[in-house]
Amino acid sequence: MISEIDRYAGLSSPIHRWDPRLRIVSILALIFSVVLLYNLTLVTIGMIFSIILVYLSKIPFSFVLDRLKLVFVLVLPFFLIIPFTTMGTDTGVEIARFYGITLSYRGIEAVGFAAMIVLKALTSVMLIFPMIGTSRMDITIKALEGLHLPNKLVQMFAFTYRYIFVLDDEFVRTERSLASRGFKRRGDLYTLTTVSKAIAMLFVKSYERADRVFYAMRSKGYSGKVVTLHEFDSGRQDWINAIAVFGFAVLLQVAAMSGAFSIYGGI
Amino acid sequence: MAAIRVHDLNYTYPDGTAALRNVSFVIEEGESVALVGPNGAGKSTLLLHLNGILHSTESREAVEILSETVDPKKVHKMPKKIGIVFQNPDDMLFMPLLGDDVAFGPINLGVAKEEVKRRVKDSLDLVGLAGYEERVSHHLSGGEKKRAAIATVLSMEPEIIALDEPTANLDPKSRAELIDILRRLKGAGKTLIIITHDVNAIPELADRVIVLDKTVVADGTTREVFSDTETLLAAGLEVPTIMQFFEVLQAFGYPCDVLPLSVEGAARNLTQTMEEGAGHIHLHLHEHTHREVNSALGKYRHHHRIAADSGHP
Amino acid sequence: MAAIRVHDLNYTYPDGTAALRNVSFVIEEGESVALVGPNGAGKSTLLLHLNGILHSTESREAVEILSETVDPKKVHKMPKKIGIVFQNPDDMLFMPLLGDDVAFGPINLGVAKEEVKRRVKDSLDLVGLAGYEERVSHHLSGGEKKRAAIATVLSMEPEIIALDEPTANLDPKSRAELIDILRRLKGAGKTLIIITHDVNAIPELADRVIVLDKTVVADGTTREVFSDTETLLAAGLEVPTIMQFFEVLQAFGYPCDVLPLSVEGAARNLTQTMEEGAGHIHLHLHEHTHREVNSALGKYRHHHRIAADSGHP
Amino acid sequence: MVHISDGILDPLLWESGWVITAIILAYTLSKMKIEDVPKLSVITAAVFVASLIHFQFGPTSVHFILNGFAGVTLGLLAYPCIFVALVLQCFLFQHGGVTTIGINTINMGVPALLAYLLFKYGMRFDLGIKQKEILFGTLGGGIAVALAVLFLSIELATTGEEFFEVAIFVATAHIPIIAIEAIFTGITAGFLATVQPELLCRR
Ligand SMILES: Nc1ncnc2c1ncn2[C@@H]1O[C@H](COP(=O)(O)OP(=O)(O)OP(=O)(O)O)[C@@H](O)[C@H]1O
Ligand SMILES: Nc1ncnc2c1ncn2[C@@H]1O[C@H](COP(=O)(O)OP(=O)(O)OP(=O)(O)O)[C@@H](O)[C@H]1O
Ligand SMILES: [Mg+2]
Ligand SMILES: [Mg+2]
Repeated sequence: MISEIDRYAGLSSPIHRWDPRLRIVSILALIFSVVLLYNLTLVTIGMIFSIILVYLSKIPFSFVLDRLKLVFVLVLPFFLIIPFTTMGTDTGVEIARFYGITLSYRGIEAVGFAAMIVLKALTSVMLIFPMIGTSRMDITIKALEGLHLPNKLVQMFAFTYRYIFVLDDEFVRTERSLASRGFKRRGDLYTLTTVSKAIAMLFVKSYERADRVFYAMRSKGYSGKVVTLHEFDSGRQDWINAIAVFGFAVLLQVAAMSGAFSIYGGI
Repeated sequence: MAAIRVHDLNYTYPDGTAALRNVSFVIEEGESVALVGPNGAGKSTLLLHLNGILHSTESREAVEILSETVDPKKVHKMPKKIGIVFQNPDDMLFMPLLGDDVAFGPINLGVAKEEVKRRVKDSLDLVGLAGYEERVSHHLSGGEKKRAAIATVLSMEPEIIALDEPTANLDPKSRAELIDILRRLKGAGKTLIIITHDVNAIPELADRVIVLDKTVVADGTTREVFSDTETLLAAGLEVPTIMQFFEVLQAFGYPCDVLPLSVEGAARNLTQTMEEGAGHIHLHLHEHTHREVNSALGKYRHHHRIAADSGHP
Repeated sequence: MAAIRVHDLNYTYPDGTAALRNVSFVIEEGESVALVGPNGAGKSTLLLHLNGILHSTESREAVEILSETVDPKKVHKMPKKIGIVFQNPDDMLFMPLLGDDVAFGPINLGVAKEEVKRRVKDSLDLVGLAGYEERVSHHLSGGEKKRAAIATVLSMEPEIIALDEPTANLDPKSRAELIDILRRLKGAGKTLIIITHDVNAIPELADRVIVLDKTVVADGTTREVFSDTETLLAAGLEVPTIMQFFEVLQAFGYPCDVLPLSVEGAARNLTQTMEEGAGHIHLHLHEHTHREVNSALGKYRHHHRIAADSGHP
Repeated sequence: MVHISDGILDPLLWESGWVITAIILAYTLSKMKIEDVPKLSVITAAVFVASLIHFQFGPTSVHFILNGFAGVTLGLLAYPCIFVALVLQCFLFQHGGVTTIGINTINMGVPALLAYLLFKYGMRFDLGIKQKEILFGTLGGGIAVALAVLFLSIELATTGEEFFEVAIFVATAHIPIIAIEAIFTGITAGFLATVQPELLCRR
């Protein structure tokens, strides 16, 4: 079962009340801004700002941390590998050498660099929660339409999102039927063949379902454009929020360019 | 005016399966018709022809809805006239929120915003889902999804409503509620065409039955069609349980020419027979009773003797 | 020996839906049991506990199959004991050819090749699909798919077979054939547990009925459970049509304590009553008949009066 | 693993990733008919769901990538589908990064398009064997993942010398996945050829 990013969309907070269109644009700007930074101090400041945003959104930190675990696992290798590896040995202390790979320690600079990468990855993912997690996914997708993304693309987001859950259920049922007929996943070719066929069948069924869905849409008057009743309106508070967050994103860039907060030159 | 006129409709799927052959019938406005037939008889295929989703060059002008030939290029203009409820509600609920799904049809028809809102509310009320506008459809129960799918069609306020197996997979109570909804629509003057395998529901739902088995093999009032047991059995169908039982009663000497189809009909039938027969009915065993009972039972050979069930301790 | 023993089973879905609460029952070997309940009652959820696919830490030892506690880590070892037929046959058919699908279970169980072939043939024969080995399962008709799904379970030759709504979406003939298959399995000594909304099929299929509505609300012989109308109605269920009708007959003065459940049962009930009553039965209108008939009809309030159907011209 | 997280790549790389993806998206979307939207969406959802399946093969746990499969079944339209799937994966599951969606789409989508071309033209050869779908499915599936990994490794390696070892590590770690995807795509292509041939893209 797929767990949902918008589990806490029903809460009430300043972030929840913020017009989704402005919220998405502003926080997206912040994400890009943080990722563009190459300065540990600024990245840390960005991270603190993000934590504040998550706090304001009232989304439980336990939920956010749970989701961050995966990101952490993915970027951790960089943290471990970067400080110890290099092509030459001129910048670090050689520790070991095996299979032609040199393990060397390059000192505090490299640790700082690795930490910065990890922090950036975590910050940008953390910002997804106040950005997307504070309104129901369908409203978010409608907001994309409000932001004038191509209609075809917005519709694909909407339908894909809807059918992910339907098909996930379907696959769970297939897996159960496999298990109840004595199938157990092992690391062998038979398992791969069987799972492949089950997935292929999922595709065949999806394909036919798509036909029926399209028939249903057509018979409800669909002629190429999905329109809904939902309306967005942005008031003064929405713009104030947007200016605050967007402004902060710009400020980070200005600070980076001015060279302030620079601890070690090159990086 | 004829609501639906199908004349010599043929359809073969691209893979060569001949699904419909020379299908012809006319349904008048305000009629409610049950469409029955074995699995694979082409019932769902026929339904998809009614608004032009499926069509073939060989049967270009075969379908007329409200006296106008169905044009496959104008499927999206049809919902004002005919609304189709598909068998699987998951295929019909494709929007994020139930309210959007119900609003989808009217918005496409260009209905004004306030009116759309009214219709959404009314349709959901009618199917017993008042206040479900903000629900996410993939979290509804089976019975709720089924009713939601009907609401998405009702909101377009079509003259004709066609439903594909509306009672399948429902528990008896939800089934009864759904039958109730359909009866209310019928009462409101809608033309209904209902595909179903549920013969016991037909007397409650339809005045007329069309039996399809690639082509139309029987067409008449509910009573007429259910009297023609041979055709029904040949098409793999059955008559309602009560009717089967009254054939048994006849073998015991119950005097009736026309068999009732439902429990209510049976109660009225008994009362009338008694009133005509001086207040009482006499059932008895005679020489041929046993043979006749067995022949009545054997007719619906689908059924089998159950040793344990005679209702006697 | 008990085939299935469920003791104080509780289950809550990860999203917080409490599906089962304190479910307990015992099914002996060779019994055939119908499991009924409204939509969302947890029937399918219960089924998935029987071989350990679903399980929860709070109910670690709640399910015993053939006197052995079900271990969720050994789901793949269970099919020898219990085979589960899912509601939707599409979930069970995922190989290109039907023969592969039917062979899938036995192969996983490590059955020898020749024996697998024999079992595939036998299972397909039993469900009336002899010679379908080389057919593409995906292209079968609805009724055929349903039978194919049963064959895929039969080939594992389990002691216990559990089926989720086996008659849904079938035409009356296929439904009768399926009931026949199930009766044959029952005859062969298999323990059956059948989820169904089809109350008219229950008397033919099951000796015993368990009513589930998150917890077990009734459990007894088919007759006992169907006699407790209040519990049934509270759970959104119904009694078989014939039984409803015999209550009406009682109001007309038909003497019987125990109501029959099926047409065959009714025929035998009539014969016996007559034999006991000197060859005839006398039905009559009396002072209270009208009220009693209406009360009998009203009991199953799901149903509604149909003006057109009295069976009189 | 084939998704790159935020903050690793050189900004120039992911910025140009967005530009190139925007161009290919614009082109492929223009080739897409509005009627195709429901069908493509449902298949995208299926790719999405299938790619969540974790699979233990030998000592490694991997999940399907399916870009070759998308190419073989969807043709040119695999590109927007992969884009949509990656965006949803990022926002729903935090797989991959936000800023890197553009370049990740290139890494997955361009090999998908190549797999499609390989399959399409491959099927035109008369090789005198029965199930050509299996052969070209296997090739397409394997090559698509291999290319995706190659792109990824090159990007990592050119970002900075710090990443050179990481790139080698990533590339090696993906070798079993390439094999698995190849087998998977071959089997499914053969399956579809018998069960639903119109799902294979030969246009
Ligand atoms: N997309 C399709 N391609 C090819 N053949 C099809 C397709 N859809 C249906 N058929 C075939 O056409 C015939 C009629 O199918 P249809 O779905 O109309 O039957 P039905 O009467 O609705 O049956 P059921 O009661 O099982 O729903 C069947 O033989 C079926 O296998
Ligand atoms: N995967 C799931 N996650 C969360 N809730 C679920 C899930 N599956 C079922 N449920 C809920 O658990 C309850 C029991 O569901 P179940 O499918 O067992 O009912 P059922 O008795 O089989 O109903 P039906 O007659 O409609 O098939 C329902 O309220 C249902 O919504
Ligand atoms: Mg049908
Ligand atoms: Mg169920």
